[in-house]
Amino acid sequence: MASVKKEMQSLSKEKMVEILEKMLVIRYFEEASIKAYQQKKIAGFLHTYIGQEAVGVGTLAHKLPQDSVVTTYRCHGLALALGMPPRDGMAELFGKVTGCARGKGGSMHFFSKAHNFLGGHGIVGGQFGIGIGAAFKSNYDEDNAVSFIFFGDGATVQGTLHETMNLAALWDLPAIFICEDNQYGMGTANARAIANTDIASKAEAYGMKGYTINGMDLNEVHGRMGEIVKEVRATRRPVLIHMKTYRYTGHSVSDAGLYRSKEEVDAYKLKDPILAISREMVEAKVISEDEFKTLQKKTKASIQEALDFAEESPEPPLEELTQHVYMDDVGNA
Amino acid sequence: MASVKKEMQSLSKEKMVEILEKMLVIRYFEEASIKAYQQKKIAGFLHTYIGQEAVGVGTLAHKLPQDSVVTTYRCHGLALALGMPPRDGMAELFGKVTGCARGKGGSMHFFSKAHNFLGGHGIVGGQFGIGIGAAFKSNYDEDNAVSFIFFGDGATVQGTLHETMNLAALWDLPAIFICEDNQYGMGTANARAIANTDIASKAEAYGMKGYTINGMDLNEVHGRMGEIVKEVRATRRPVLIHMKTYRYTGHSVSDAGLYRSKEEVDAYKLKDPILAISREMVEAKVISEDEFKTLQKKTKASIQEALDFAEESPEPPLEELTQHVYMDDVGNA
Amino acid sequence: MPMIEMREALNQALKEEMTRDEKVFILGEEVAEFNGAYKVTKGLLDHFGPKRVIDTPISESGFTGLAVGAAMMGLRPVVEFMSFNFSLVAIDQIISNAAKMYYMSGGLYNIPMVMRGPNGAGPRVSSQHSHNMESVYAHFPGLRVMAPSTPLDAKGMLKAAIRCNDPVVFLENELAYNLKEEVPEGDYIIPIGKGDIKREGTDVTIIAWSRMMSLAKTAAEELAKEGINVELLDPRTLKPLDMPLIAESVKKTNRVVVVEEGHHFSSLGAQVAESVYSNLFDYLDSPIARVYQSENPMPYAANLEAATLPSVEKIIQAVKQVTYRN
Amino acid sequence: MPMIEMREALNQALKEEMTRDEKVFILGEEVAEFNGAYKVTKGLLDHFGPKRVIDTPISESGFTGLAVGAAMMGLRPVVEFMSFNFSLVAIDQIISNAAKMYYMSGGLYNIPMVMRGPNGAGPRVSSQHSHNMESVYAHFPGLRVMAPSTPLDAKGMLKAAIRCNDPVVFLENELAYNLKEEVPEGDYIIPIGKGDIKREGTDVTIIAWSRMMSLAKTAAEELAKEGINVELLDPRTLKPLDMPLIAESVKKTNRVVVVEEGHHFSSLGAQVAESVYSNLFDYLDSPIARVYQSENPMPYAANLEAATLPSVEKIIQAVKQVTYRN
Ligand SMILES: Cc1ncc(C[n+]2csc(CCOP(=O)(O)OP(=O)(O)O)c2C)c(N)n1
Ligand SMILES: Cc1ncc(C[n+]2csc(CCOP(=O)(O)OP(=O)(O)O)c2C)c(N)n1
Ligand SMILES: [Mg+2]
Ligand SMILES: [Mg+2]
Repeated sequence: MASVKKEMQSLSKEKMVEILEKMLVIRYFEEASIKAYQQKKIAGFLHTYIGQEAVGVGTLAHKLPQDSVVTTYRCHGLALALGMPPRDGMAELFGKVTGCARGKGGSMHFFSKAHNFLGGHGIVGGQFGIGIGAAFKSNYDEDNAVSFIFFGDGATVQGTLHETMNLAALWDLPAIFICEDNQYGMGTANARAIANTDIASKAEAYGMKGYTINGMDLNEVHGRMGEIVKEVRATRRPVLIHMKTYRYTGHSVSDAGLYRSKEEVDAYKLKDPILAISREMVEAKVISEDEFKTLQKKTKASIQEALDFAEESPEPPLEELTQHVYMDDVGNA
Repeated sequence: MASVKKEMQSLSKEKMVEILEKMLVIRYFEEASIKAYQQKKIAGFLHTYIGQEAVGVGTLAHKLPQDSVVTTYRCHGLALALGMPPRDGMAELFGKVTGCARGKGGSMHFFSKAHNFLGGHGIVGGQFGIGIGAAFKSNYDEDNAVSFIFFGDGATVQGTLHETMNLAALWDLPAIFICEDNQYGMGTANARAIANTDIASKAEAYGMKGYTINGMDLNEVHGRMGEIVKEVRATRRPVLIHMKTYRYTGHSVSDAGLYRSKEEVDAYKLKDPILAISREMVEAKVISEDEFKTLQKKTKASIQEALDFAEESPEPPLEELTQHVYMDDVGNA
Repeated sequence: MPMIEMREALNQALKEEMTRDEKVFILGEEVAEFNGAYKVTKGLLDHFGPKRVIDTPISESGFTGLAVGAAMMGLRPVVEFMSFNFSLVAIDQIISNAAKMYYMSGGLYNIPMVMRGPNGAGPRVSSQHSHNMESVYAHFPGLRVMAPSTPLDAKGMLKAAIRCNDPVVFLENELAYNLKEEVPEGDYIIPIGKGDIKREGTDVTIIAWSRMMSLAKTAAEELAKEGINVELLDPRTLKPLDMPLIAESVKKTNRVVVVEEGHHFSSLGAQVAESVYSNLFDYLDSPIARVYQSENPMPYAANLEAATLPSVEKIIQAVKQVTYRN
Repeated sequence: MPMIEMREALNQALKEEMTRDEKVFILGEEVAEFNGAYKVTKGLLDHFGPKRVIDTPISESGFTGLAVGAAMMGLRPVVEFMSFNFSLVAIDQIISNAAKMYYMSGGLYNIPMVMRGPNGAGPRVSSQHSHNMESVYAHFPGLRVMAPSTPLDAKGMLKAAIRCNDPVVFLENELAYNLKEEVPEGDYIIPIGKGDIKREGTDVTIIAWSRMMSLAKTAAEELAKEGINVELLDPRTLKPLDMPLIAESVKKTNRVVVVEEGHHFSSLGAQVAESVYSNLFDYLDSPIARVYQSENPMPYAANLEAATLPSVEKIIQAVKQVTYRN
């Protein structure tokens, strides 16, 4: 594996293939979900992760079972990176009771207790507190976990980021704040929203460390996040990561993306993280061209299986309408 | 005036005396209000400005008529520094209709339209938006004004500070954010609340300038704020000022202050800003010892006059109860 | 008169008022270059320029506060919330500042400010994006609350709101933006506090606002076929309520159904019903029926979402209940 | 049984529950070293240490969100708001996160979390510091809302709240912290959803909660002298309301007065009245009378403040109105 970048050299073939496969799963899942949306099998908002796969997969490769993860409405990719079966996600998008949130959450609200995946949240900045709460719990129970908190560039100007970074830094909470800077918050380029777009530099205001990482490069994400996660696990000091990435599709399926040029999008597609890492792996003979094609096929098939499963699954029974409002029964509710 | 510190040398004697008098007005006003509170003439919360006089007086000496000012519940000092007649303030504390807010606001909500004094606000961090709104208006109307936004150290960890500094920096709003760091938010020493207590350093995250000033030193406050206000008026770039100061009394009159030692308080009293500047002025022969005593007497008398006025003034008439809820009459309100 | 959509009627109101008074400006997420998330502000940037049509960062508390301050200094801001769900992160600015300022300053500082945007359920947007906020904002003195149900009303009401010297919460509805109606060109005002009879009837009064009025209209047509003659009353302004109009109608029909999209408990619908009961007790021939959302957060699944929301069928059911036609 | 103050009763509840379950912890401004702004958490830091009794910065949104996350991961946080006025800056965490989580996660993540602190008017603290928040929090499904009126209830109710697996908004009252009563030592529970008859009577039911119950008691004593026999009903839990208990009382007295400290419009009091009207229409001999705050922000001036708030006199007046004794 001589020509695979340094960061990945320590990984076994199996691990590398697993990482590649996860990126493919996300890509195909999202492409399928867009199609299903157009067929009106899915409704509401649909925010895809296409283009940002390296960020989630490269980062969460370092997640241990006790660690937790929380993110925005753009949550499918991370759920899949964590290992949620695509069928659980697709059924959720289809609003079926077999979905990861029993069809109640939808696209913006994926959850998985098995992975401590604390959601999918629709309010910009609403997840920061949840993330530091999980980090707090880890210190409380001394279980050595860290908490991954993903958010968009647009969210950097919500007040709760400031409050929670301060709390995390003040109390030595093992929180990893990861800004997925895809350069736009809806139609707003981040220079029109953020006074200082060097996001990592904001860490200093809290006495935290800040890092900038090329989120289009799986090697870089995986390698540097490996070190950072290790550091946070040991020091219990929060960090802020600025991941530079890009989303290929509109903000959500209903966004035509008129605020940016085709050239800009195309330029990013040339740096496609899946393309890059798969080429690299083939060139380094980690896998053969044929093996890669087989992997693509297998992955596509698994997404088709997920679509079929979602299609065939039943809607939630109507009795569920007022279930899960409260866990406890109370006398006269 | 050779031995008056450099910063003040450019001021006329009249101006210097006026500044000293304002500090005395605030000190005596606050002392009188505590007494009146003990006599149950005043109720609710009462947060005094004693110890912090140099900050307000030294800063607001640079305010032009078109400029605006907003602050917290600890608002008496700034109102008086702006020139609000003590009787208007004292009557407000007494809950009388002759008060600056017709007795409706009380201690936390002084207002003065004549000075663009936008209040006295009770919610920690609630005034930031108001302050940048005034700055916004100034750009909108191109009236050359700046906006002074005062807040406590405890307020630095409210999310709205982050949001409003970003907005001010992004939109080139002439806002002067002034943190009056009296080292405690109620009973919490700021190191227990703020991850990085170098408050001026937080400006960088927004591409703003930050300054640290000794708020116990009238010369320093007056001198440096003169330059800064001039700069902001010209550049329309917001700034963040860290004023290091101290409050002698409890957070409010009901606070016994057990969280800090008598020694600590006494050490600060030795650096008393009024003591310091008055001594300096006497030594530099700007005023004589006698003139100073006369000034003290005159000021005390003006506060007594304010007390009498407040005492004799009537409560708001009961018809006012539901007046000023809305400005407009609406059909079936 | 041209037939136009609700969004266009609102757009006209904004454009006319901004033309009339240069102190009026609009700010919010995506209102300028993107022409508004729901295109209500379409063309305003081109027409008025970036000084008066302003894209904001995602800092609702910050820019709502900014609007309060600007209003204190004499401007007349219109804040667009991309949806009223996001007003929750700014609510302290609305309740503690905007609503209280005029009173606690003893009449020195009024707040001529409009906060507008879609309220209530969107299509399949789940639990965090479906709040009906009228019951919260109507609770606190200092705010006016308005919620138009038709394009014609929307234009005249928004113009009234912008001219109002007090803070107004102006609730639109995503699912109603494409409602079409003939709307006069040019200036007219629907005064704050004035309700409207959308259909005269004799047997029962349905009180409904915003998108619920459309459902009530359909229900009334259905019921007419069965010989039940429904009066439709749209309060339009939710605070203050047009109690004289309500009284007049109830005295005529003696039966009332209150329809609201949001939750029922401690709600505006409860208030409307209670006001009718307390003031018109002797005119009521049957207890009031209420139609509202079921008592759960909004689910995503299509069948559950439909079961959660009020429907034409539920309204018909309620009318039959109060008219004892079951 | 020892006579203790409300604050001490709450303190016992916290101490006992923290002893029983080490997952319970408390956080808020000044709760630890300062022993609580109103001394409800007195001694807890000494007893349980800084891991479980935590002073926070003034970041309500941040630490409320932290509590939600900690609850999702299995802890049982008790958040103290120094006052519920400050819950407004955290309300998005309460409504969009705490209240919705269990539902929108399809039952995966419940939120066993208590938010407590003083609610309503303090003494002369003016417009921004006097909100009654029950009407807002009771509106949204997913939250329980409780508001004790006596020390005995307070202890048992807070213990029930802490053991509850859902988010509970627990409303205390600054002016009631020094109320004294005999309170049992050790463990007992007042279940969520159970109201209480604080005084039996036959002529009229006064429904009142929190500090208003004290006023109602005084009113009842006065009225007894005039031969009016008042039943006092304290729902204790405001959501869900104990409708069976209310029905039982109303069927007996046929007359109702609802007293709330807060504003009347779109309020919990409106809801209580509406529920009684709708469910017990035929049992009512007169329209319900309501007592509430006047329709303005809280003024500072002593005379205006007094005129704003409900009073014993106003309650007596209301009782006379519904019993036609005017
Ligand atoms: C508080 C709040 N305000 C506004 C919105 C509407 N909104 C949803 S996503 C979004 C843009 C967020 O951009 P960013 O944080 O960069 O994330 P991205 O979508 O690019 O991943 C906005 C404005 C919201 N959901 N919540
Ligand atoms: C949002 C909010 N949370 C809590 C409070 C209660 N409170 C009032 S003053 C205060 C301390 C503020 O300290 P600081 O900002 O340093 O100002 P100082 O009083 O020292 O001038 C607190 C916690 C409040 N008024 N608003
Ligand atoms: Mg983005
Ligand atoms: Mg301080």
